[in-house]
Amino acid sequence: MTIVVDVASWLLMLLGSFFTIVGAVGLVRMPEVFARMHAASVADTLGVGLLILGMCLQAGLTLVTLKLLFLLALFFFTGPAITHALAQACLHEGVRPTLAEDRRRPRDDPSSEDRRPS
Amino acid sequence: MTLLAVVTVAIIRQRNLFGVVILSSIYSFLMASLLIVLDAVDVAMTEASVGAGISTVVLLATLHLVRAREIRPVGPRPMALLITAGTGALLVWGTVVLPPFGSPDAAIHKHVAPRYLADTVRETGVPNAVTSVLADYRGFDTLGETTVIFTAGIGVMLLLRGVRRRGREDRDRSAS
Amino acid sequence: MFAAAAVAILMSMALVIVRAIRGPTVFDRVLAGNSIGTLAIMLLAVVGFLTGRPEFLDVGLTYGLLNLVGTLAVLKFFRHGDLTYDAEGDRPS
Amino acid sequence: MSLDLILRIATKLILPFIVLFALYVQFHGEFGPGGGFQAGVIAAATVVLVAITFGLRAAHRIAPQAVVERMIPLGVLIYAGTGFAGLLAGHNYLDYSVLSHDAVHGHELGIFLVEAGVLVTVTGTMTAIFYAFAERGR
Amino acid sequence: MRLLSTLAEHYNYVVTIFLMMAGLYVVIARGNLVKKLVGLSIFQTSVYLLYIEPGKIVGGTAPIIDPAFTLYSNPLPHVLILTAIVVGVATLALGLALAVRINESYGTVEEDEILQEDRET
Repeated sequence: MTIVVDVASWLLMLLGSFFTIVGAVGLVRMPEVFARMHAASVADTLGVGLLILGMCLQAGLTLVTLKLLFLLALFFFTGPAITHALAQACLHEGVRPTLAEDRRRPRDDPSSEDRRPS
Repeated sequence: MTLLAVVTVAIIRQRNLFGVVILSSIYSFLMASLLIVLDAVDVAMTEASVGAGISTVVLLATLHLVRAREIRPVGPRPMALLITAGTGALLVWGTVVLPPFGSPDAAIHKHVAPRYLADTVRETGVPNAVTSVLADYRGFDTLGETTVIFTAGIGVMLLLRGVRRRGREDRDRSAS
Repeated sequence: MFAAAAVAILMSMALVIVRAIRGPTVFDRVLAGNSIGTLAIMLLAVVGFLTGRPEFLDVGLTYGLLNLVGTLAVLKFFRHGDLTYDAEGDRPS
Repeated sequence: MSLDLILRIATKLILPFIVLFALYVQFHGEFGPGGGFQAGVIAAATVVLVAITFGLRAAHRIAPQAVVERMIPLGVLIYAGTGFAGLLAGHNYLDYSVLSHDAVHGHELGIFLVEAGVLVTVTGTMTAIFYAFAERGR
Repeated sequence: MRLLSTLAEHYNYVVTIFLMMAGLYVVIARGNLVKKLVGLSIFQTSVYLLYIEPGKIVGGTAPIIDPAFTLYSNPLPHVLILTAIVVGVATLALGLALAVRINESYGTVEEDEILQEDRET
């Protein structure tokens, strides 16, 4: 029984690590802010969620599990809220998402200049 | 090993600090993770809460108040660089005689710390040695700390809640 | 297993820091900062399990909450140019 | 302003947990990481969160300026007063042994009181600093 | 060769000192007062690190007494640094308040401009 739980938690944690790395790679490789947000949310929800579930299985039924679940709930509430606020702030600042049809045109990339607080 | 990796990450980040306040909050998070690895959980908690929460908010509020657009580009100052490098070299030279990292028989572990660790549960009933040393064995320090916080609060309130935006006009008036 | 997860988290941290340094917009940095906070929490949890003392997750919760406060403060600042912009005006609520 | 809806709902959802967590950090500080200072910062972060999502007015409603300002000296007084209790009983300043019938409980109680003092001061100061900076900007 | 191995043994100290010097450089070389304060806080953080590092024992655990563990890291530096962090945030807040006031009376937070204005009057 413990073997099963161990293997399950290892699998979950491996998957979580994988998604975390994928999210981070996406954060570096994606072309502009909104796509990066999308990539980061993978790491934020899937990676973190799987890692926390794996750790829950390792911890058993203790206070630690409760704290981990709190952490998970916190991420599930705040992650989308922050991403939403970030996207809104971007739009408010005038950073537009680069759409597929924009890409065909020669692009004057508005997101390449460094925007500072004004 | 983990420690070294985190430290290296901290350096990479550190070199490019000279730009934005946000990076300082990232820096604070990294430092807090490093402190966790170094077993200083209380300190890490404080560092994270101060660096990521309060400092960021206060720095942002200040940026709003001073309306600093962009820091003008400043070339590297050779003199400052020289002084810094010299001081750094001296300090590195000084650390050579320190005991190697993590050895349990360094001088620092020989004096009062074992007593705190051995007696804290028996004398105070508090298992967290940091709390017991902070509030009990070294209560005077913490009283001083509280007083410092008190003074800082009073100082900020005195500086910022007084009469507003008077200096400039006053000086202009007296000049004309 | 925890070591592998820790290494993975460290690698992603390094990648995210690359993004934080390269910019190009402020929002990229905010995003990277938020991700760093998340990864720091996960690193903390994993290291806690690694050293056999997983009861230090309180610190992680603290990070999470303050990460939220910090990031929201930054975003609010950029959106309204004011930290405490009150959208409702003086309407009682 | 309806654009802020998601933020507001999310904030409302997690606010009670933050306050609960601050109290947990405060009272659990003797057994795990945490203590007066950390709890104070978290409590102040609650006020800051309210201020940045609901506006400064709402923050003033839950933590009025006058209360915050009185909290700063109150915490120092709690701390120093705990010290004087030892002095009055003929021991050294900040000697907690006299606070209860036996020394260990006295120390526990003393640490608790001192941490409470630190909590009150830190919450008050951080909130006051934030208010001072925020109000300056108007 | 011996020097190199010593340096490797003290790698963490070297890194800490590098951080410290970076903070010092910011404080010396940058004119903006807010930037100077950020540099000061970096310097402070590296000082915390310098204090905490000797307290760590390899194989030790956090100084919260638990019957399952026998080897703890040194709690004393943690306590000192806890106090130092509190003092640090107090300093930061006070310094920023001063910067705001300076900005209000001089209209700038750049050091050279402030000095120039002082010379003019």
